[in-house]
Amino acid sequence: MTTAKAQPERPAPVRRAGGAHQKLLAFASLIVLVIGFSIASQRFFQIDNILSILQAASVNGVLAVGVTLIIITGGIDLSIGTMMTFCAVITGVVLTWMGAPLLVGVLTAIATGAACGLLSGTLVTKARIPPFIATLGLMLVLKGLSLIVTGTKPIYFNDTPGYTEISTGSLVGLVMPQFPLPNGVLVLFLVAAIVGWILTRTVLGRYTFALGSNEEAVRLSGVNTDRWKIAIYALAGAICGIAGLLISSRLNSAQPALGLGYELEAIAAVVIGGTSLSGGRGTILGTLIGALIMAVLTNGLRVLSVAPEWQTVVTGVIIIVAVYADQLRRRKAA
Amino acid sequence: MTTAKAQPERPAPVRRAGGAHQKLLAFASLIVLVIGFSIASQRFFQIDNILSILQAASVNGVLAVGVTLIIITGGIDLSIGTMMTFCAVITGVVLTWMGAPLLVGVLTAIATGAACGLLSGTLVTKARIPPFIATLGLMLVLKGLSLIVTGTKPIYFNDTPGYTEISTGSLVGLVMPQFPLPNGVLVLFLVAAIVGWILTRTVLGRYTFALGSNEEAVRLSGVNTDRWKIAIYALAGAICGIAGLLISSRLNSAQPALGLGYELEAIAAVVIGGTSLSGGRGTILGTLIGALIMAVLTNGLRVLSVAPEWQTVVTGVIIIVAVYADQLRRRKAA
Amino acid sequence: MTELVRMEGIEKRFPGVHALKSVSFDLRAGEVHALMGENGAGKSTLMKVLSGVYQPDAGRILVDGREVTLPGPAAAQAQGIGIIHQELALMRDLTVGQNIWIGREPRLSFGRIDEARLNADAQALLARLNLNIDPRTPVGGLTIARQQMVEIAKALSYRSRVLIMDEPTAALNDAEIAELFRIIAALKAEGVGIIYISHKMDEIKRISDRVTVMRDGALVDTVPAADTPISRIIAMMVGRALADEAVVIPDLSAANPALEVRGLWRGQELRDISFSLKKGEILGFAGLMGAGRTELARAIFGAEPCDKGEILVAGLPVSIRSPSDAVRAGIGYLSEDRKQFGLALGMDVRANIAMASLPRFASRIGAIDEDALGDIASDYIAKLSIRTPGDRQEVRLLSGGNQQKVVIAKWLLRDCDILIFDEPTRGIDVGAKAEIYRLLNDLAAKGKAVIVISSELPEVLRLAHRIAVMCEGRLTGILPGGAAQEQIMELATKREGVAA
Amino acid sequence: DEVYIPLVSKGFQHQFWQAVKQGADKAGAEFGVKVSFDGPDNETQVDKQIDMLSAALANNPAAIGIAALDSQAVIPLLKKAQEAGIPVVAFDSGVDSDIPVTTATTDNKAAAALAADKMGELLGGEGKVAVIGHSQTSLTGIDRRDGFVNELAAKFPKIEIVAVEYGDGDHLKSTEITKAILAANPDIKGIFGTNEGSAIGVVNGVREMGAKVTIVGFDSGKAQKDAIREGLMAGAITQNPVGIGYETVKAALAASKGEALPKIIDTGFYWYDATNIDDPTISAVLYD
Ligand SMILES: Nc1ncnc2c1ncn2[C@@H]1O[C@H](COP(=O)(O)OP(=O)(O)OP(=O)(O)O)[C@@H](O)[C@H]1O
Ligand SMILES: Nc1ncnc2c1ncn2[C@@H]1O[C@H](COP(=O)(O)OP(=O)(O)OP(=O)(O)O)[C@@H](O)[C@H]1O
Ligand SMILES: [Mg+2]
Ligand SMILES: [Mg+2]
Repeated sequence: MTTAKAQPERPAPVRRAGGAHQKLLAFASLIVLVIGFSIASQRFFQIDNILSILQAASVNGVLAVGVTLIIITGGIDLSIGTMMTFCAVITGVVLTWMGAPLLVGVLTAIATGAACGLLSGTLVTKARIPPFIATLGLMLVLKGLSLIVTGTKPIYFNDTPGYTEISTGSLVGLVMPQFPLPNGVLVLFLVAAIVGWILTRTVLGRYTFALGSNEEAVRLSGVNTDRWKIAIYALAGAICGIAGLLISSRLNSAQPALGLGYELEAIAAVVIGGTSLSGGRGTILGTLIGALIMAVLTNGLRVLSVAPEWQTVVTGVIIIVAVYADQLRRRKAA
Repeated sequence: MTTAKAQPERPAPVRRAGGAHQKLLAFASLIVLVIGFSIASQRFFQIDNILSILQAASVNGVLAVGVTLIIITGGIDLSIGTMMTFCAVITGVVLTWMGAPLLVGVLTAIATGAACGLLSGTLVTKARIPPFIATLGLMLVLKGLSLIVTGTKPIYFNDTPGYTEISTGSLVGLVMPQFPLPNGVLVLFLVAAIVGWILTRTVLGRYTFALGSNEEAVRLSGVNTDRWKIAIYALAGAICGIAGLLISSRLNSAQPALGLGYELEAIAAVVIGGTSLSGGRGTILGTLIGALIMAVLTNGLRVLSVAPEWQTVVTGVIIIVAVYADQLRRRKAA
Repeated sequence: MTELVRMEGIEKRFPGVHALKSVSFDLRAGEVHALMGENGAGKSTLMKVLSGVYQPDAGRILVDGREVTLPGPAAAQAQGIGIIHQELALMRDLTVGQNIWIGREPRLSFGRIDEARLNADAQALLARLNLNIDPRTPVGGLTIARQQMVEIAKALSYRSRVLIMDEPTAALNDAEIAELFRIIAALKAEGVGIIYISHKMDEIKRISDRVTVMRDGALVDTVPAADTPISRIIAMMVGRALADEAVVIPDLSAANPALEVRGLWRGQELRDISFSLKKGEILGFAGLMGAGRTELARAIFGAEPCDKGEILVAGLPVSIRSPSDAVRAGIGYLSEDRKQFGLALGMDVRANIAMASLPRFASRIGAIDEDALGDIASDYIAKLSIRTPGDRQEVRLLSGGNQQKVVIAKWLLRDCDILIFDEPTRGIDVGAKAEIYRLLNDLAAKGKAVIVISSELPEVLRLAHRIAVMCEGRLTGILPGGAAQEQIMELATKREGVAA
Repeated sequence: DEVYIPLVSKGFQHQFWQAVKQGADKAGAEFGVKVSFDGPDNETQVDKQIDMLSAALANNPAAIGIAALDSQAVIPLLKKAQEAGIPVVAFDSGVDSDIPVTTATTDNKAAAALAADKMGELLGGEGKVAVIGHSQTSLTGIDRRDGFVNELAAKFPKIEIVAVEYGDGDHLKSTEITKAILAANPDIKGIFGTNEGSAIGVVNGVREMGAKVTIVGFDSGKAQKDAIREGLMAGAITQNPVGIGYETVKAALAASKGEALPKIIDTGFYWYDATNIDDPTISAVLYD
């Protein structure tokens, strides 16, 4: 806060948004990591490798953006990983088994995710099941259903021309051949931009923060909290559907066993990005940075050919250090 | 609860502790499950199988009891699974590689866990890293270290006679040969009883709840909240050490690659048992019931030879339904 | 005057508590109807029924003569009923403007919020209350008084025909109360009916037209305010008359100093504060909102760091870097914000009373002597007449005033040599207030040193042996007890660089 | 500059993959090339493996070894490698493409069929049998399950498969599964565990239940070897993981020099039991 003398007319710089240099500082850990790896290996900072990193961040990034919404409401979603897979599987059924056109497949993925989100949102609000349990249950159900639907075998998209382009093609590359940014990364940035816009500019976004801040107060203000919460879960589910498209397009197949463990990685990206698990605060930019930090870290250690067991150790240490540094920065800023 | 006519002088029966029939009702889901499976298959309700279920609940149960403490403070511990493994590995080093006597090994396991808990507690309090990140980092670090220390090979306890007895022997069986309750289960009950006592009867326990309820209010009451919180993490770590003993004794080896995923299962048991992830409330009895529900569910579905993919689906559904039923009961009681 | 609302035979039971016993109540257009009663009498519960938060077990509610059901807050709003809750219901992570307009955001296309209009509208509302708060400030950073003002602004924004104010002034000082009353007068003129709950007796006389008194969940009577003396209302509330005592200033010339503060600085909030406090003395702190009294108390208590300065306890310098240091040095601090800083709401009365003194009830291995604890808790429940079904009731289920008593009990039990009480009687009824004043005097008589920070000048005048006055982070003067109000106000507004 | 050959495997924590790594390291030391070995945590993480592959390619290696988790998903990256002139050697299981210059593998189906033959003989051609798989979806998991089940069905019609469960190769989980199966089918005669963790789980479960069951395992490791010596386990199939690792690096090096290679390098599999466990040929392909 400012001093008591502060004139009321000019607001104190709002804490949440932060100034431009504040925003830059949020990137500090990421930048330090990139510079560090670039010094350690000339192979690291090559266009190709940077594109791989972005590509690697895309699926986790999209999942993390979706779950950011839920975490800001003070909830948690453990089902996002298997939900992503389930959406991919249903898309595979529609495209490969039923031979529907590409666009229908894309819409199916998103609709499937939204429907799953609707379900978990309803369980959380109407049946008052804690989000952890509701989404844990859904995680298991969707995991099983994916295996059942596919008969435990991957569904390949070989008969849908252009399917792999969703993730691995490059619209940017058509314009700038020297920088063939994969479409998957484009999708990530697009999803992040839209969700960021929703969060900061729309009523839905406002209620997302409000619910996480004090749900009872929102309810007492006459807002139909259940309906909005369900909407948020459904939106997050739709985003999982997009992640399902990305991963299956990248693998040119819906892998039914995939997905478990992805929720933890996505939640980690969100929390590394500064969003609080107790709800009420968080930014999409932070989540993006969190996802990028994780992708840079994994890729960088691999490019350095660090032994896998040491990769794990170093990743753990760096995650802690990065968040600690960020913590210090925030404390200083406050 | 009683009727509203109760005179203010004599307090209404306290809700937290609950009457005897309240406590019984907490078992309702578990009992329904057991009865259901017993009807579905005569193989289910056999002494041998019941003992298997209890045995299967023991490692997860001990972990869950430990993490209950942390969850009540409003924290979370993702490192418990790999911490358990790490403790087992260090015990293996001390017993098998260094040839120490059994008791030293037992103490080593507990001390290693306590030290790890001390570390994560310090990160959470002194460095103010959110518990999710601090323990995620520790999870990765310990996972890597276990592989590094062992050279990714299991350490066997063949040279420590009696090591497998810790978990699979039966002291009860010596007295009651027809009911050879494995020691591992005994350890679970013992740990649960002690931690339950600590939670409800001691200063540490009272502060555990208070920290989860309103940490700032506790701090402003002149309590050294950091110190108590570190103590709680250390205690939870020590309990992980006991879980490490149980699992390695059962497998007669410290398996360095094991452990990931056990944290989720333990946390699930805690939440199924009615402990709130936002802290401030929870019971060890609930956690025990949660762990048993999970063990009964997995065993029962297997005994019924349900196809594995359907097992997952049914487990998910039943977890949701069980918690929903419990929710209804509580709402009615309130 | 036309009748806006009528409640008939309202019943409400909670586990262990019969909160409302066939209560009837009515409100007319353009009147201020005061609702009075001891802590836990059922005032807030009745109003929660009227605002759709609670469903009555029996009884009818009529709005404009038509029977209505109010299944939720939205339904009550639709009937034109607005409420300022006693327990603030704000979203700490949202800004002031966002809080005010929650649920009614001005929208643009695509569900976008017109943030500029939202802030402008909020600014206008705040200006109406003469309040200098930027609508873009996050609410979590505001003092409790300012949060209360935001809550009032929010309630006004609904333009309700029926406005319920549940202890709106508990956290406010005179200047802000004056602003509120100005608004109330304007609303009255517009024909709005206002239900007003307060424990500040003087306010009742100032603004209300009728007074309804409740006791133990039942209606006592509804009387016109103009021709009912305060003493009669108090008698209706507590069932007996209360004597009005004046401060007695003891001779402390021989007493040893208990606490000395020398040259305390913290940014712009605390500037060069020095004072001393003797054993057996009650030092009152007066000042306008934001004068820095709370800041000073928190700094002394180690809840917040200070830049420089020295603190001496019983003549010896002490280093206080955290509240636990302070408590060890014998300093206790009762915060002005019980919900955020004072109570573990989800825990029972017993645990909260014991929160600062637990080790005293523990064996060497840390086992708590529950019997001893229960006895002590019951003692305090009786001594402070805390209305609760027992010491095992969760504190969040108590009425606001009774919650405050629990915090007081916590510090009384801790038995510190130096006690800093920040707004100790917030939300406490007249009877209990007198009881607490007596307790504070007893403490002082036993040689404890007490600081009382209060925004209620009469309270400071009634209690303090000396009165310290702050303005904008500076200590502008220390007056003898019983000083004239004008003198205090002069020091409280003595800005730096402005000749007094 | 040192010749660099990265191997992207299906895992690295399990004994099997450690043995492959051991062989690769041995070849690396022998031929003086730098070898790295990486793999995801479990065999479902197809996309993680692709990220690993692209990190490996970023280092511009002389050649690359890949044990693909999905036979198609890696193809785009392998094409990229081909364009960059980096030869690819597949190991453990093949890829649906002719890009790999060779594949160093064993036939998991045939190996599991041999386990079935042994099980059938040991049971005298009749009785109830269960399978504890290590994965319902990975190629090795499917091949070993199907190889075993199909062979039993074809050769021993009187043997009934009563349960097929999956323990993710987790020792403890496999133990619990075994116990549940034993509880449900007290008359079970034989159990097959499809990898080390599964097999050890079966041994543990049978031991804890005190049952008398013919156990056939897969892979090796100290615990399995001990169980065979003790007579708890009838025997097990072992592949030659060390050989796979060695041959992969050797072939990759040869490919980087443009030498011609056979399409398949079969490293074989063996049945071992108490009778031949100490034979030099067998003990050479076993690991602890
Ligand atoms: N949700 C609840 N559960 C149980 N008891 C409750 C609940 N809400 C209120 N009570 C009890 O009902 C009684 C009336 O409470 P209420 O809040 O209406 O009092 P009040 O008159 O507003 O008191 P105060 O002046 O302290 O605000 C109190 O004894 C309180 O403890
Ligand atoms: N105009 C203002 N805008 C925002 N914050 C303010 C303003 N004026 C004062 N404050 C804040 O109020 C705090 C000082 O108020 P403090 O609570 O210590 O005063 P007080 O004398 O106890 O008054 P109160 O009656 O509000 O409790 C400081 O944190 C200061 O930053
Ligand atoms: Mg009230
Ligand atoms: Mg104050």
